[in-house]
Amino acid sequence: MSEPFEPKIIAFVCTYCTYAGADLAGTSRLKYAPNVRIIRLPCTGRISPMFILKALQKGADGVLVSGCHPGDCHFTHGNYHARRRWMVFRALLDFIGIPPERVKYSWISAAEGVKFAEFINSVTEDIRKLGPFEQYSQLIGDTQAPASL
Amino acid sequence: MSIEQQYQARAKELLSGGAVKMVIGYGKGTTGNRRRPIFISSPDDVGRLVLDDSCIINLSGYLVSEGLLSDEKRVAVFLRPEGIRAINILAAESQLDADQIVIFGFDVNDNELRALKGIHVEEFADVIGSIRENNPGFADKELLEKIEKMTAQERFAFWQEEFAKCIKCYACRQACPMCYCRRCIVDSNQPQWVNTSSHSLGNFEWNIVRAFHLSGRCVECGNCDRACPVNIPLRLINHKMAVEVLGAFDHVAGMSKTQEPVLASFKKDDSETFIL
Amino acid sequence: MTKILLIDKLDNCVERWKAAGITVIGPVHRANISVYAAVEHASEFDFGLVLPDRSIKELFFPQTEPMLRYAIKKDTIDTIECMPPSGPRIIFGSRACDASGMAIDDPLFGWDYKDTYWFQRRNESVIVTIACIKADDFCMCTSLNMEPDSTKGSDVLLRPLENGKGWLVEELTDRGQEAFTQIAEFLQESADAPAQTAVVEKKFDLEASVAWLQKPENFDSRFWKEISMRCIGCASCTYLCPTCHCFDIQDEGDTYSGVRRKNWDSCSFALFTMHTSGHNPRSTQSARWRQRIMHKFNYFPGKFSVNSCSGCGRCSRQCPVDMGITETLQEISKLSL
Amino acid sequence: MTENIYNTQPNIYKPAIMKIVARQDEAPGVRTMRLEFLDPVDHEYFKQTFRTGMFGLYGVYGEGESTFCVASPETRKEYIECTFRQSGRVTSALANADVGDLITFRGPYGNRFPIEEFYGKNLLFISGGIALPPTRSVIWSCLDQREKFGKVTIVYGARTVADLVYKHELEEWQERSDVELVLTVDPGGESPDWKNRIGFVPTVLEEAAPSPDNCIAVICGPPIMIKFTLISLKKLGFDERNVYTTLENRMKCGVGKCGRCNVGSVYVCKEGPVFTAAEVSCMPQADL
Repeated sequence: MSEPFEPKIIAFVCTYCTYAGADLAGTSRLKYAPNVRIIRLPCTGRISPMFILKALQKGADGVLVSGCHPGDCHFTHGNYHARRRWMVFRALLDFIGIPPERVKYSWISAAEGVKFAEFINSVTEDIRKLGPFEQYSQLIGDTQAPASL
Repeated sequence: MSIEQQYQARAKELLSGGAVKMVIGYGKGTTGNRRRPIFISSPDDVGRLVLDDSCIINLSGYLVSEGLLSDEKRVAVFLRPEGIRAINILAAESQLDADQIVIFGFDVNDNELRALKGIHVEEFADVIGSIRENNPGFADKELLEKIEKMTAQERFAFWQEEFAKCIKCYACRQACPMCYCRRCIVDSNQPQWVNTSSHSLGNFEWNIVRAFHLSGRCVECGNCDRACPVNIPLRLINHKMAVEVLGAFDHVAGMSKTQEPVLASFKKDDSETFIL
Repeated sequence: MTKILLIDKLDNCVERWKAAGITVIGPVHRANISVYAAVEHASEFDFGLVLPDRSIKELFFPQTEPMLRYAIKKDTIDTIECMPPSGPRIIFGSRACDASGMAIDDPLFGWDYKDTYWFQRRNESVIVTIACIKADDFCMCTSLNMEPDSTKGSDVLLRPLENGKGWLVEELTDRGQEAFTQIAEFLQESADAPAQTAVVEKKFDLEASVAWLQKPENFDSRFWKEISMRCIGCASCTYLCPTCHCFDIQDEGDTYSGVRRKNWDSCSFALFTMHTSGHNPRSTQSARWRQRIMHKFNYFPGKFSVNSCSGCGRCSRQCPVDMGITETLQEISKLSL
Repeated sequence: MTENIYNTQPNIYKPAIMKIVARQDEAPGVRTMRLEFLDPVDHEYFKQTFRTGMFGLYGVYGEGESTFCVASPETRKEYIECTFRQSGRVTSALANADVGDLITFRGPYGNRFPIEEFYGKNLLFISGGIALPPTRSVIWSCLDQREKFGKVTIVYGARTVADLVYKHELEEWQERSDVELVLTVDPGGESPDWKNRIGFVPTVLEEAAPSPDNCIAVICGPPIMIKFTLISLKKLGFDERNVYTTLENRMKCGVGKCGRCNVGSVYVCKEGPVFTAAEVSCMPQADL
């Protein structure tokens, strides 16, 4: 019998808002899906699209990226820069054939513990429905495969 | 006098007067319709310059060769409108001083060669502006539409087949005037962001990274497309990204030498419909 | 009377070889380029190509291949060799330049230490070359003292018939003979004349060029800078070259398991020779182009008595800025007058 | 199909596994590790083939391989010692490895110092900074059979006192009556209690003025030091053919295939790393 599919999800979050929001969710004893591994960064401005690619390269089924609401950035405008980058990167992934549902973006503040828990739960459910990211797993599998000719 | 002769004469004048130290132009190639980049430093050699509708390569990338402009002397270069836009971007990204560049502008419309008037990049604002108006006529609209109609899965399969051909020769990168980094991200190994191997994952990642780094910067000169020895439709991805950037940020790359790079600037009211 | 193979019978041959467990490979079109690849039917072949875009090299030395797999355990490390898929192969419809390229690289891969990956594939392959009846502006085998019907590196040479209906068969080696014995019933005796082989114009004076390259003072000649000024430093010439053999070794994986791979690498990249300290013995593009030419026509023949160039002309044909070995040696020929 | 016309050999890219049995910090960022073979077959091969001057490819799976010399002498083959500076991806991984950890080793590769030809001669070792390890292999190979050689002089310099490697061995050599050790640091690199010389290696060498008669010189160091030391040796009257040095280039395969280490027609991995100054002077200097 095969085990039920549990998606592996990587979250890149900024330390000032979303990570604090996650903290709040924790201290408020909110339950949320355990499928997400959080990676904390100083600011969404630091979340390079390379990180998202790296997460996929290492076998993530979904990636989520989250930071301070516009106007709330600790560094005043890191999240505005990030927003533009995501906009473009998202379009690129879509054109290349990586379903946009696999990479999600959100603003979650330090006060939004509930939103954090709900966001994690809904993303996990969405990815679970999508199933394993088989196409990418195929690419990863190719790196292990013996030469074909 | 043909445009070729006019430009030869102008090159001779600039070189003999010392106004420029070098003219980067086109010379005869191996076969009848091939043109190769040539570098003229002596007024006696201007006869080697060729200008016709086979002059396609965007020569602007040579301007950022290590040390070329560091003596603050001027360099002249043959450029099509895309090449002129490339100068704007290079100047906007502080890679060169646009005042050092003397432009021999030309364009080909309906197989007819015409000279573009002007010397420095800002004098070509009209020509470049018109590109913005009649969004560059991209050859393979058909293929683009076909891809856009595909499902995500089909698109993934389409690009995987194309990228599978990639041999990681980096001709696309080396031919691109916008890829001027002294050390490309794929050449960094601590950490190793992208697999250097040219297996399907490594190729896929490399092509995503390349396209992303050119988003909002590509002038669609087609150097990458022509350089690719395995015929991956690279320009198509760049074009698609240009369309996206135009739609999202009303930005066309290379409009002026003071234009802010699209991904190094922002507006507070940028669209964010996709953010939850 | 000699043996001929008719094109009509080729599909029978492919069937027969495949039935015998042999992988049949040849020039085909794949996603907008031409390559040597495995086929199911003879109809997939395109023998009309001057030569495929990509060389035969990748059948013996692929752009990336796993060499070792590792597994790190508590008290030991397991290293598992990943050998190429084993099994006989027939490369049908190679060109003389491609086939000789493989023979040129044999001594390098066997230089004291034998490269098992290369030799396993070499040992299991039969190369059936078709003599060229057409050439393009970039072909230059004759400049390297070879011909469109040279036999070096080939196991069988096929000469196209004048009537275009098939090929005259010349078995050159035991392996070639063995492969063709299996399809003997599809061969026939005929007196048909072979077509004229392609006329490839001699483009440079090899002997004079080599003599120039061998003079130590020419290493520092201004020529190198001038000829390579437009080189953009990509690797398309080296990667498409049938004889360029340089590679990189890269690990992919994590602390516990992964793969060590052998990847193509190129002398045109600055990183190729860069020391960790930042010192780079070949720090300029002209030094790197000089290395490529010197290596092919001076250093390599010095070690293995053969030029590391088989005259396919892919370097010039594919160069984004119209450079290549032909032009460089033409210019050197002029210098050495 | 037909019989194998190519000999098959063991896979040349498959490394031996070695265990780190000791490690020692030598200078900031510089570390020495002592390694032992896990597999006796690999050890036996090493014992049979290793001669002083040869190098190896030390690796950590997942990171890659890095080339440096075997710093231990050919007279002590129970283990391998290597000394490296942490500077890139592989050396960082090696530096992170602890005693008891396993690493990979390929080799020994390359040529060697022909020390039989040095019998009965005076020896002059000149070395700078992190380049003492290759010299040290020769030094101990000779000191372990001290009676076969004449006078032994070692000139070693580093940028600062802290940068001197093998400090404990330097003390040992200093105390030996059959070795003359000349230690120096670059001007400004001395510590308050530094009692040895201050100055660049070539200058110090000229001051020490060893006699070129019946003498073999072995020099290892950064390219700039080698360049000026060769000039000094010439001034002192040394014949280029009696001066040995090692070249180091980036390598991947170590066995003459991957194509990056050559200087002119010379493959450093196969025909080097040991060359006489006369041989080096025939190479294209721009490619060094």
